[in-house]
Amino acid sequence: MGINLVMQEYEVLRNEAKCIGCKICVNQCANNVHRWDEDWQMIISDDKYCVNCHRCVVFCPTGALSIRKNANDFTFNANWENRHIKNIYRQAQSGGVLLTGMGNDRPYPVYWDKMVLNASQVTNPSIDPLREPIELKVFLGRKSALNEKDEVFKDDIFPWLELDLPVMFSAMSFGSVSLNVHKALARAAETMGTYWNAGEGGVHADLKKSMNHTIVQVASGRFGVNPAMLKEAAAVEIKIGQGAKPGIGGHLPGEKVGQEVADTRMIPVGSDAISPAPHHDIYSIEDLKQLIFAIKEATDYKKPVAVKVAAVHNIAAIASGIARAGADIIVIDGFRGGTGAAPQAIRDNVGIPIEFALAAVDQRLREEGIRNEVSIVVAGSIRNSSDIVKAVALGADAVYIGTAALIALGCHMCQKCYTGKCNWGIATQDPKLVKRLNPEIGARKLVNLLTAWQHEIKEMLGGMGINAIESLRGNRLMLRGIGLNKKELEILGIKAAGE
Amino acid sequence: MNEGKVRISSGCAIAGIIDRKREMFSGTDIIESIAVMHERSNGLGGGFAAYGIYPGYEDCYALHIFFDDKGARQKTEDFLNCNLKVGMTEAMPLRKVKTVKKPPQIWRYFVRAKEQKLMEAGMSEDEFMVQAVMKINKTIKGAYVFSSGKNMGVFKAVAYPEDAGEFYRLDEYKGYLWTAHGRFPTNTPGWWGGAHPFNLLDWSVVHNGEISSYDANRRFIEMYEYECTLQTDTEVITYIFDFLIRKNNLSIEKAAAVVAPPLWEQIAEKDQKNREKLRRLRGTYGSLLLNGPFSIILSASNGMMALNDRIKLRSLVAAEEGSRLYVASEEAAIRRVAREKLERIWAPRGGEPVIALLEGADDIFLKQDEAN
Amino acid sequence: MRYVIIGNSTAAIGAVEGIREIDKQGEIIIISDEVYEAYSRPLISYYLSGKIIEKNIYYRDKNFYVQNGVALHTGQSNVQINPETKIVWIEPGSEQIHYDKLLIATGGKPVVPDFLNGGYDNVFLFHSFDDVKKIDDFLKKAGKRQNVAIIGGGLVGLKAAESMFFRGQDVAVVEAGDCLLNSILDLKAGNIVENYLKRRGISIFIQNIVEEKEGEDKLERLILSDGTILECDMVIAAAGIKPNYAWLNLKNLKVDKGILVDEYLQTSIDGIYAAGDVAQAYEIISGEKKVVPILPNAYIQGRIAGANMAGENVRYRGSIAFNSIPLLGLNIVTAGLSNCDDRDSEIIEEFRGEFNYKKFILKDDVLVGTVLIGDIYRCGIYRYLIEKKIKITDFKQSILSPEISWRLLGRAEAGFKGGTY
Amino acid sequence: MKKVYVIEDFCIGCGTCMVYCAAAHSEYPKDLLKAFKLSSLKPVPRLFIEEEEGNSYSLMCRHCDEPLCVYSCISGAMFKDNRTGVVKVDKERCVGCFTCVIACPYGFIREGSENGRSLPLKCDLCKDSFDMPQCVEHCPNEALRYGEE
Repeated sequence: MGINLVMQEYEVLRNEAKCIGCKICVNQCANNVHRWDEDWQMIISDDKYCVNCHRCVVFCPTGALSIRKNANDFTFNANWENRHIKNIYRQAQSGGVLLTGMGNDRPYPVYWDKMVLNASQVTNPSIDPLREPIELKVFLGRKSALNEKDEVFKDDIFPWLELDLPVMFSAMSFGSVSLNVHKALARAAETMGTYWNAGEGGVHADLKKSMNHTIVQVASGRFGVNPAMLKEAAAVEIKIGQGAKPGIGGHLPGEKVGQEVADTRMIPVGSDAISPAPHHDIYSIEDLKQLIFAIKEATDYKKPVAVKVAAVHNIAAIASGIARAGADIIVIDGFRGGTGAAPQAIRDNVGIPIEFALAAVDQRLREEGIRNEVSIVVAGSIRNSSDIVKAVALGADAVYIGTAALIALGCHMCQKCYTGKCNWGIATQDPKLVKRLNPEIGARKLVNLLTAWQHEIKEMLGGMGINAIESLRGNRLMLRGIGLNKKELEILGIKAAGE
Repeated sequence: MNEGKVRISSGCAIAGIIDRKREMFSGTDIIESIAVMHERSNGLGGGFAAYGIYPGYEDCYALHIFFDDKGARQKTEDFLNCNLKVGMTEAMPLRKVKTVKKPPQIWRYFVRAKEQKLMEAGMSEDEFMVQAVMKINKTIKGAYVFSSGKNMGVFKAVAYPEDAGEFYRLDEYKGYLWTAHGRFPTNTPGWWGGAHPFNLLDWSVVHNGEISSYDANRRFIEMYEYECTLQTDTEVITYIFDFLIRKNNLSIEKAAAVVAPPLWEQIAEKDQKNREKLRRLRGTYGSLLLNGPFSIILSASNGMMALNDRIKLRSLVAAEEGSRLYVASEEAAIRRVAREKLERIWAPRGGEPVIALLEGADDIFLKQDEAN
Repeated sequence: MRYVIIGNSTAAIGAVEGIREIDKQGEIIIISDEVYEAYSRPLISYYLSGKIIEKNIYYRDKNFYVQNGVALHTGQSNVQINPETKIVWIEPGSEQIHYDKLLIATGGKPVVPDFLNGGYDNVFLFHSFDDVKKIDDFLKKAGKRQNVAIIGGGLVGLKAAESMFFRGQDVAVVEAGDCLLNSILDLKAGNIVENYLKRRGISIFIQNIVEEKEGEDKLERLILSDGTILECDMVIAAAGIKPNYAWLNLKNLKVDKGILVDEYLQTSIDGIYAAGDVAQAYEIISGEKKVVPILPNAYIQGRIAGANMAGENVRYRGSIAFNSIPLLGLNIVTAGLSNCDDRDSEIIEEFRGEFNYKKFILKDDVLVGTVLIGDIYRCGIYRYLIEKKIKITDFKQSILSPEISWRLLGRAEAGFKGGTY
Repeated sequence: MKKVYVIEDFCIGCGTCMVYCAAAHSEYPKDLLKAFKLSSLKPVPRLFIEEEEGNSYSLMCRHCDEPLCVYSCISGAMFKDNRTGVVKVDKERCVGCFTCVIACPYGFIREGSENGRSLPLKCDLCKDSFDMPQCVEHCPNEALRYGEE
């Protein structure tokens, strides 16, 4: 074996003056960091297993615990940063691909934070959302030109998704996350008048009653797909790619495929669920069109069909192709989007920021005159209400939140989703851990989060003198850039602050 | 700093008078009416739209054009001659007014499209004219077509509206529909083209307010071969109505429901049919909702519509007296010019259009295929 | 409706409370040979130890009788009954009282060995409040440490020994049987208790009887069968208790060890019920009628008898014996056939230290008895398993687990609805 | 009556209820640290966490309608409060015989002591010091519910 060169990443600090020996930390750590030692008659912590998920910290009733980054640094080297050295140790030990979870954590610029919003002063009154209605309803789907004479006011020409606020829950499959996550998302979506996406892997039987708020996915593995599910769902999303790992498939290890997951995915218990990198029936845009229309046929043209792609370099052209292939909704997932498991090298280095992708796609579709024929939903690290407002102002119809929703459910962003030992009951199938997420609490927190964001969005809209979200969509005059170069401003289609 | 280079916000006064029996009356009334609201302007823009004023030239498009210099006029006339049959051409008859300073050269041309060109373009004459006007405005520096309708004209200046009326000798014209605008921009543009009304074909729009949805509206409408060169609200509003009514064949009522739709909670209270209709309308044309405060008067050859934003953030008063219908930013502007006792005077609710059509007219805009 | 209850201890109080659940109006008369309001018999040792004050020996609040509309006649030991006419005389010749329902709740009576019957000044019983008051007086007068001989190493004897020990006396216990507490403990467990008490300084003489005695007015010296000479300043007789029904002498009343009662706790005479230590009722483990003289049983029987007297039809589901006897800080609990060691049974036991012992007696994978000494954590679950005769085949192995769980052991029985009596 | 119920799907066996229960019945009911660090006796919880096949349940006195502990009490100290339905011990009257401990079919009464006296320890729904049972108040997963059945 030889010595393992990887140093512990974190240190557990226990304030013995506050520790009452209740052992909650012991039973809450699925990584077995804490244990009661009969000889010492105290709780001993084995730092090397700590993933910094803070479960013990939060649960410690006396606040006796804290976790620190291990202070042991290598000799300073701006080129050979700690992480490079550690990763080499790891790979030299394991010979394997480095896996990670959640989204790109590298310090790339966050363009949301380089855009600021406008507000009304003097010439135009701001609107007080406490006194005046401010409307956030959004419809996703194809908007055909209406014509009095053509009697096109029938409701079923093109199906729409009706959202009471421009936020949906992003695709996270049952398997990558627990059933309780799905339950929480479904309930919250129902309460808030929006939708949740079940991801690739079908919808558990317990959630059938929420199907009218569920977007189902057809991805490269086709797991869980069946005609009944497509028909019952609110919309169908074809997943081509994911921001965290564009060009990469998915792999749900067999140990996570218990009875429930197996039933839902329609695969044998214990078998690996492998989603290929591409759809093997889509090698070109015309193949996508066939799949879109196959789904439309299967759903009697009553369900909007979305196509989700990762934000990559020529996203504008790709999006235009998707629109022309007949998709009703284009979902673009930026390179900071999350995942349950991805090779670190891919997650941290492939794709482009969602802000640029969105701006480019919106602009391209407008230049081609087809922006109103398809809705744009963006995903990939929407962190707060102002990100949403900025996304809509750049041109998005709505956003998907995944990571933010998981954080509301308790995720502490330790990035260890791929281990299946999520102490917060989120990215796990271990029944003992799954129980830790009470979907009622989860749904309430999600509802609270969206309600809070709803208020904030209204405040921001009101400040701009806008009382309907559609008046913000693509309203890039409401944005100004700070610290952006000319090219970036040009791509975003916004002016610099002060202009 | 001309319109088109920057976006300039402004407050304003608007007024409109229509005689639904097509009885003609001179520009004196509308000048008096708008003059009452002198305080609402600041001398940096005033203008009028008048319908029925060119009875001899009903079939021709009357182009009113500002030229910065002779060169611009030359280039424009070359373009006109190349693409259009140019009828009467004359310098605009004007009167010297002390407060109206540094006017550009102002000319008018009565034109029609050349049939050959129309065939080549494969479009209606209206559409052809729209393209022609946009081409001039976009490509010929120093030239600006500010009126292009049939049997109607826009007259505007960097001045108080009553001075602009005097300047253009509007007391000498007779029309059945007049609108006026007095402007209070928040900075000091010196360009006449930026004054209101804005015009396209028969459409003219006067507007008081500031559209917070401007860029959403603009970026949407520009998908459909409009180009907002002025960056003014009136420009985009005019295009929106042209798009909805002329191109998409919506009725004026539906167009009003697009730009100032009922709240969703109001829509929810409607009967099933109307609910679905409004839902579709709003869902489809959401980007054309005019947000922020406005009162506008949209006019075309068959009538006018006054409309407030849906939460009524700008003043707008309407009144009726026989065949006449008045609208104005202030009640006083109506009372001043009313001939007899007003039968009804009211403040329209937000989003509730006041539509006054000529007797016998189906819709506000005389659509070309119907006209032919 | 008139209820007459003879006896004024636990079963009587249970009966009053049982009656009043149903019948708030009916007249209740209690006739007692003692002069006190109902007190807790097991608490006399605590009283004598000085662990409780007199006020707290009473089983219910001061105003219990008034609140429940009970007429209490104390100091009456000559009650007469005519079951045919349903008449009770509080004493011979007194006013006749008609009853509708009658309850006999006269409890038990101490058995006094013959050799103590000699009118000795220093021989005491340990059964009633008066008994311990007399002992208390005696100790106070004596003024010095006394040698106390306790005849009987059963429950009463050991509680007496404990209280005398707490009072600072020199205590010796003489037990004829194989071990202490032999009605509930087998030899092994009995020895643990014996060792514990000896360690604390109590002298114990097992398998001994008093062969000879010395003394005139006072019993001064006892000579045991092993030859030990016990000097004694005091002797306490704790040789056992028998059901107290002999006084009744009713023709049609069926009796065995006690008064036989049916599943509604009615005796063989219509309208007359019996409950508590005097009654012989259904016992669960044996499936036969037995006298189970423990306080909880007295209360429950009294309560059920009361309810039935008031017109309900509550079935008595039977009892099992169980006890909890803390002795000088050592917890001892037993339930069921805790002293059983016959060949058909399976014993699972565990010693965890000298005075920490667990024993489970099973028959055909059904728990029939248990003894726990020292650690009695969650012992109620075992008692419940015995009472419900739950087969524990599936989890026999975990019965010794310190993480004993109700869900595991009790899952055969539905839910959390509460007791089933 | 209002009782504490466990929602079995969400009890995660963390023991937070036990910690707060123990503290609530200690010398410092409202201060966890003092309860555990300054109390002369180690705080003892009144409830039990049981595990079965990987599931866990926090359980405590059911305050039975037919309370065997009350019926079995040799001193009359254990009683069911007529008003609240709470089964509790009158500490002054209790002699610490622990008959209730063996009487309770669920094993929900602990043997314990206070100031050198033996006393049974059981759930009293925190009625003495709090409006809400502390196990319910602090259950991190809302697996405990206080209310009617």
